[in-house]
Amino acid sequence: MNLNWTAILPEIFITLTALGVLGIDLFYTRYQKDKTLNAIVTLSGMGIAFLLLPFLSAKTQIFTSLFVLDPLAIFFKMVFLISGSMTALISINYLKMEGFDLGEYYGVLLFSILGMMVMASANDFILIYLGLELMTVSFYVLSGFFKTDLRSNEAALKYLILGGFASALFLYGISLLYGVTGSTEISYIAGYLTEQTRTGADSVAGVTSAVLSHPLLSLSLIMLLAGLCFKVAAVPFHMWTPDVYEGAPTSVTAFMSVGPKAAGFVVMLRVLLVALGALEKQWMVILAVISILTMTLGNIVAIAQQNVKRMLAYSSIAHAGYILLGIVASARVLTAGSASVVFYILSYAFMNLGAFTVLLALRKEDKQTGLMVPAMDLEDFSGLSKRDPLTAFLMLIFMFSLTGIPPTAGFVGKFYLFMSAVDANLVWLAVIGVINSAISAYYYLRILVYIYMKEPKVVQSVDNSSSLWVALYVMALATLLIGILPNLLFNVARASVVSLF
Amino acid sequence: MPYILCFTVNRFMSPIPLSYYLVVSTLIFFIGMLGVLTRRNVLIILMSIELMLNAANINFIVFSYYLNSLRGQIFVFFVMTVAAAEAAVGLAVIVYLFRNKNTVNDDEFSLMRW
Amino acid sequence: MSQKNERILSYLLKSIKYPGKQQITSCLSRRDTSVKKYASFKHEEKDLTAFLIFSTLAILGALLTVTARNPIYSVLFLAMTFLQISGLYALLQAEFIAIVQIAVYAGAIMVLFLFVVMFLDVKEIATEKNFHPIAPVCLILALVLLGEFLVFIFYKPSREGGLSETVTAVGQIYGTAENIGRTLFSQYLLPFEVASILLLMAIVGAVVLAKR
Amino acid sequence: METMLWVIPALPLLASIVTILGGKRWIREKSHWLPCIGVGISFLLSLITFFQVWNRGTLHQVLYSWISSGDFQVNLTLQVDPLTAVMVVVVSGVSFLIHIYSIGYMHGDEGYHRFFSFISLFTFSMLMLVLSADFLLLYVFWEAVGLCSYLLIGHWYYKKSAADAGKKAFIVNRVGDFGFGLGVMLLFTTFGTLDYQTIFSRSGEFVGKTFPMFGIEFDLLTLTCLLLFMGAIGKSAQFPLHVWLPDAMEGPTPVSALIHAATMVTAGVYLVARCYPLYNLAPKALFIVALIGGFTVFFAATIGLVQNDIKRVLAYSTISQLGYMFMALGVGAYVAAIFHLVTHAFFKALLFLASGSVIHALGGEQDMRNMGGLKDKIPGTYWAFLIGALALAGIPPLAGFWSKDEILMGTFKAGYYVLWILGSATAFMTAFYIFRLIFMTFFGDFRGRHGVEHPIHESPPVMLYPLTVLAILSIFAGWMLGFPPEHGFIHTFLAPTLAETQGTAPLPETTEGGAGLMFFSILVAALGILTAWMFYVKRPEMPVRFAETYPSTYDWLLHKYWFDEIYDTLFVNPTKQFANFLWQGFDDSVIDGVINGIARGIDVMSAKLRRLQSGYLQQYALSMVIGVIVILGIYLLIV
Repeated sequence: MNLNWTAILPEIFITLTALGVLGIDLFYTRYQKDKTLNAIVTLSGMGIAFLLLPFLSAKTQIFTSLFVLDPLAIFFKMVFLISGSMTALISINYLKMEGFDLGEYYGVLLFSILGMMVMASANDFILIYLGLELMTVSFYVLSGFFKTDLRSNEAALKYLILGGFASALFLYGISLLYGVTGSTEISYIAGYLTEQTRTGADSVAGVTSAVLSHPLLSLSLIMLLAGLCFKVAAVPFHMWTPDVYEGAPTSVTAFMSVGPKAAGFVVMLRVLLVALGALEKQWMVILAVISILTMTLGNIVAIAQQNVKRMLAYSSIAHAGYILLGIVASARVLTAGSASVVFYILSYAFMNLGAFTVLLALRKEDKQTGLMVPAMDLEDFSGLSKRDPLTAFLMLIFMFSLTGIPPTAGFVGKFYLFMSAVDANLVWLAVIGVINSAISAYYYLRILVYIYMKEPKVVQSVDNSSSLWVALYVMALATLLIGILPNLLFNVARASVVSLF
Repeated sequence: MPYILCFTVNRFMSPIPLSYYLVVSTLIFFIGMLGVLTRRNVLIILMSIELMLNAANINFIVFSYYLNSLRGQIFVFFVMTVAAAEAAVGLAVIVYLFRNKNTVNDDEFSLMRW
Repeated sequence: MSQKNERILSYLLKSIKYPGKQQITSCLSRRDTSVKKYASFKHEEKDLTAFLIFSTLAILGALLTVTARNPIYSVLFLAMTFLQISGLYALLQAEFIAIVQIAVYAGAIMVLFLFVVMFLDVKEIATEKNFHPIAPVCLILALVLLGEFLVFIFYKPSREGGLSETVTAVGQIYGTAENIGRTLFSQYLLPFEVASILLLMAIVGAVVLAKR
Repeated sequence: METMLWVIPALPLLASIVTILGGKRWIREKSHWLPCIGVGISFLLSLITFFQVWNRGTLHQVLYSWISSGDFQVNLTLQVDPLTAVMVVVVSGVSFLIHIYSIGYMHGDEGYHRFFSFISLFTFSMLMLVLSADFLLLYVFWEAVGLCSYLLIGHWYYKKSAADAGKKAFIVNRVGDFGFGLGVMLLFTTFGTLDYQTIFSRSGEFVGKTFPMFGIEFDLLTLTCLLLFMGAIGKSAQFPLHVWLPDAMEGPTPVSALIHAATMVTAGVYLVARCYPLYNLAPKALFIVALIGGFTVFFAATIGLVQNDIKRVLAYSTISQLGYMFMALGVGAYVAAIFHLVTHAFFKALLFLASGSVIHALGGEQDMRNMGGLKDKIPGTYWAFLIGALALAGIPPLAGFWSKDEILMGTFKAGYYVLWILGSATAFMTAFYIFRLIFMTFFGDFRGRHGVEHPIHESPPVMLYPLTVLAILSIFAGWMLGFPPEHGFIHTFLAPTLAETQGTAPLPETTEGGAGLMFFSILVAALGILTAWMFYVKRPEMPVRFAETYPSTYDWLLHKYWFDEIYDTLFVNPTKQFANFLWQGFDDSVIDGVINGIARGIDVMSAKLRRLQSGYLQQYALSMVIGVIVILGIYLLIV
């Protein structure tokens, strides 16, 4: 068997780094006061993996085509590594402040990134499932990382049970798909189904062949959709999201709202557009309805939230709805649609991580104990512009971007998404999307109203650790740069999806 | 060579139609789902999830048999690994939940809502 | 293929009076695993009986698992279910998986569950209300979904006629340890490594969470 | 050079960014260097561009495409046609001079770096505004110059009046920009693009098309033009949105000179001139432009007659002069409008800078009643001021005469006799108020407090050089550009831009009566100066007597036609009262239904929907199951 090992070099590096981080904890514990060393090793490992990625030859398949390294995979791995390293940066001081400065955090974080990277490259449902579980199980651990915090406990429990439930549904779908098509390999399934379409069309003009209209295939499609929709938090499989996001440590929430979601979408792209591309008529309608429900419910319920973390959780549900809209559009306009999806995911990664980081950095004085505790409520943001204009301004950038106000990444991303919907003759869908972003302005800008127009209600302080601020600057800069120079990146996104089809 | 799913298998090949197996797996899947939906005890919910995974496993093995491919069996092997991992982490979560709250009933964990 | 596994399987098959055991054990005893040798293998009518026994017990066990008041009983019923499912695997010529099912599921995982059940205060748990107040609604909804599933499974597409003719011969590949092992360590090496990392991660995670 | 167009705005931007980032900590009192050098180089490049346009015609440069999705593209395109070339040279030139002037004027200010950074940023925005090749970019930088103006008016933000003035400018401009934004949207829905060339070349197709709004069919082009003109009214401080400009004088004087006299306020004129192809097809809109311009000319000048704050007189003068430009555009004297824009930029900047020099000399004193007799104390400033005043008054051969006279001539020839009378009367008043200013400031005895008199000193050379350059320009620019009338350099230069417009009705090519009109306006101007001399030098008690004889008129003018009060009573107070009325008089449900209905509806829905999130894990699983059930059920029913 001819193995091209270089293609999985980044994954190997991440694994070795994870083992190294765990090793440091084992053998080096007594010499170190805090876990900064672990963080540094983590960051450098991710950095090396990131730098390796562009040098790998794209479009290689190894392990008898289980694993592909196409531009799409490279693009998404970069997204994972960037958001992962940002998460590591913002975690350093946060974990110390919360009193859970454990080295295993970074190890588990790396394992979850490894899972995502495997998902991005998987060309076989076996690998997709394993990557998905590696990622999910890591997040069970991460979301319950604050062991004495009851909310964190609850988040871990809810994520564990519902995640297990969803992955059982997903697995059932895979098993049926295997039964119908005889394989679990994505490119094989795609070829098989398109062949069926062709022969079916040959025999009786205009009628889909029996395999394509086979009920078990439809059933498996729905089960797969249910599992994937759970991962990307689409209605009605979204219920876990607000609770888990609220309860999990903020750094984990920040990553959870970006990494697994992006991984879910890359799998969705491969499964729906490639493997089940022949069934587009079937999934398009379902997904369109889910997309509308997702963004509408996410946006509307977000309005009622007073807890900013929970509000951002609902907002991330709404954003999943926008991205699903792009996937629906790509059923008709393949390249433009999926390119807009990929582009939006990257923009979303920066702006959402940024918003969560500001939330994480902000602390307030607890009235009873006098200790600084994480600020979560809308009220805690009031008058931030007077206390700390720079942080306030960064939050403004992120909120503008999430709302979709130019010249930020969010605007351009939404623009491409809605434009691809229009190109796909789904104007009504684009209109619903635009209405939804108008609704979303209500709660995003409300935060800014609190920040800029109210007087401070509580004593606030902002985390001043340099690692956090490096991450914050990077994200704000990226949010602005993507908004100012979107075309460069969009071409990259387009090039990355072209290889899919 | 296209693999096609069949329901009415030649009796000389196998006396047990594929659909029988599918019914069994579906029933087990649903019993597992019922467990998740109705039980309060988190431990039993975890077990129910294991049941659901096993139902999917039965499907894999059955299809593997009827399709003449080993892939399904390999998949089941990996599913077992995953189930073990999930069970380990899940039980760890349950243990520390019990330590903090002295209960393993899922409806007593509703601190976060709305 | 180790001698040990072989013995366990034959023991298992003997103990459940499997009608076709003669054939299977004879297959196992031969070292040759090439697929062609088994091509002529034929099922007997009695397979159906075994299937019915296994599946009935499995479903019953599953039902008892989710309805048992005491988690300990649940664990035991679950173990029983797993054993029956393992029997189904054996019927489908997936020997290695059948063994692993017993070793991993009925063995390791169930013991883990049992350990945790014992660790927690069993008595207190057992006396509480077992079901949610809205359980009947769940039951009805689950039955609706079950109905839908069954419709999907038994529903025949209008132009299905031509399909059954192209059915391939069934059960020609044996899931022996050797077959599985060869495939696993050649074609599926990468998933195997990922699975091992997953296990390592689970151990680390479990330790982090459960240690005081 | 064609590919280097972007350098022109980029240099001020770069200078601005570096200055704001490093100003406070590292550059400090050297903050002026980068902006001055940057703007200076851009000015040189603008000149080169100008000559290139002269030789080769319009230049284009696509910088990069911001967004492209299928057919839809938003390109960042720069374009220099003759109109833009004139604007670019004026903007960068005047801006450069004012940068230099500010070195002296702002010396020692604690916000020194901030000032230079913002004024440089303003130059960038203004250059981009005139360089842009489509309405989107125009709109973006239209807002950007507004923002810079806001920041600079509020430069001394700790002064309440300055902060209020900034706010007022911002809000009043918002009213105009609202219309402008609607206009741009209307353009986009009509043409499917915002590119100038496409819109102007295709505008002929839409003549006579209507656009339904509120159930009434509006003429499409007229509506578009009027909406765009709303933006111009706001930015160029025309009646009735002129109220912000006099208050904007709270900003530092260089800001008043650059933004509120020479460049930003002319953006409205530029806009209408730029959209002339559209206006040409909408004569009704042009008529309204002429009407508003003509009225503003007269009305602002009357207020200017009695103001006592030196900068406010100039502010009203600016409003009035901008009115001339709109009047010219409205009557079809397109070139005359741009010509006046150029000459006005020179002499009004000169006047403002000179007044700044006066204020500087008097240590911040702005009230003319406390001045007088400064002629000998600050002779340089005096001469500069005098040249500016003569140019403004329209005394040949200074700049203002040629352009203003051409406007009046154009108005007369186009048959707008009423407007011509208003314009001529204003010419008289202009001469009067500007010489009133001169006489009150530089002649007679010093009326200020004695303590102030002592440190009166001539401004440093760094402030006088720009004055000299502007004075020279005020003397020569007029006849160099505009002689002979209607066939001067500027006319031939701008001809290509005008030729692009469709269906332009050229003005009758007669100079018949031209000499007579010219003589008449010289007479009027001279009469104005003479009257001022009579009032303020010969018999200084006359104005007081005049005010006592006609107290109501005087009051009326002094209080600027009570415009601020009228707005207070008409808009601000009724809004408050109406709000009170609604609050107290109406049932909550009515308010909910009418104003907050939708928002409240969403709120209620939000509050209801969030209850779905019960917090019980098992219900979450149930929701997933229900989701699958529903999808499968729909499948069974449909497929």
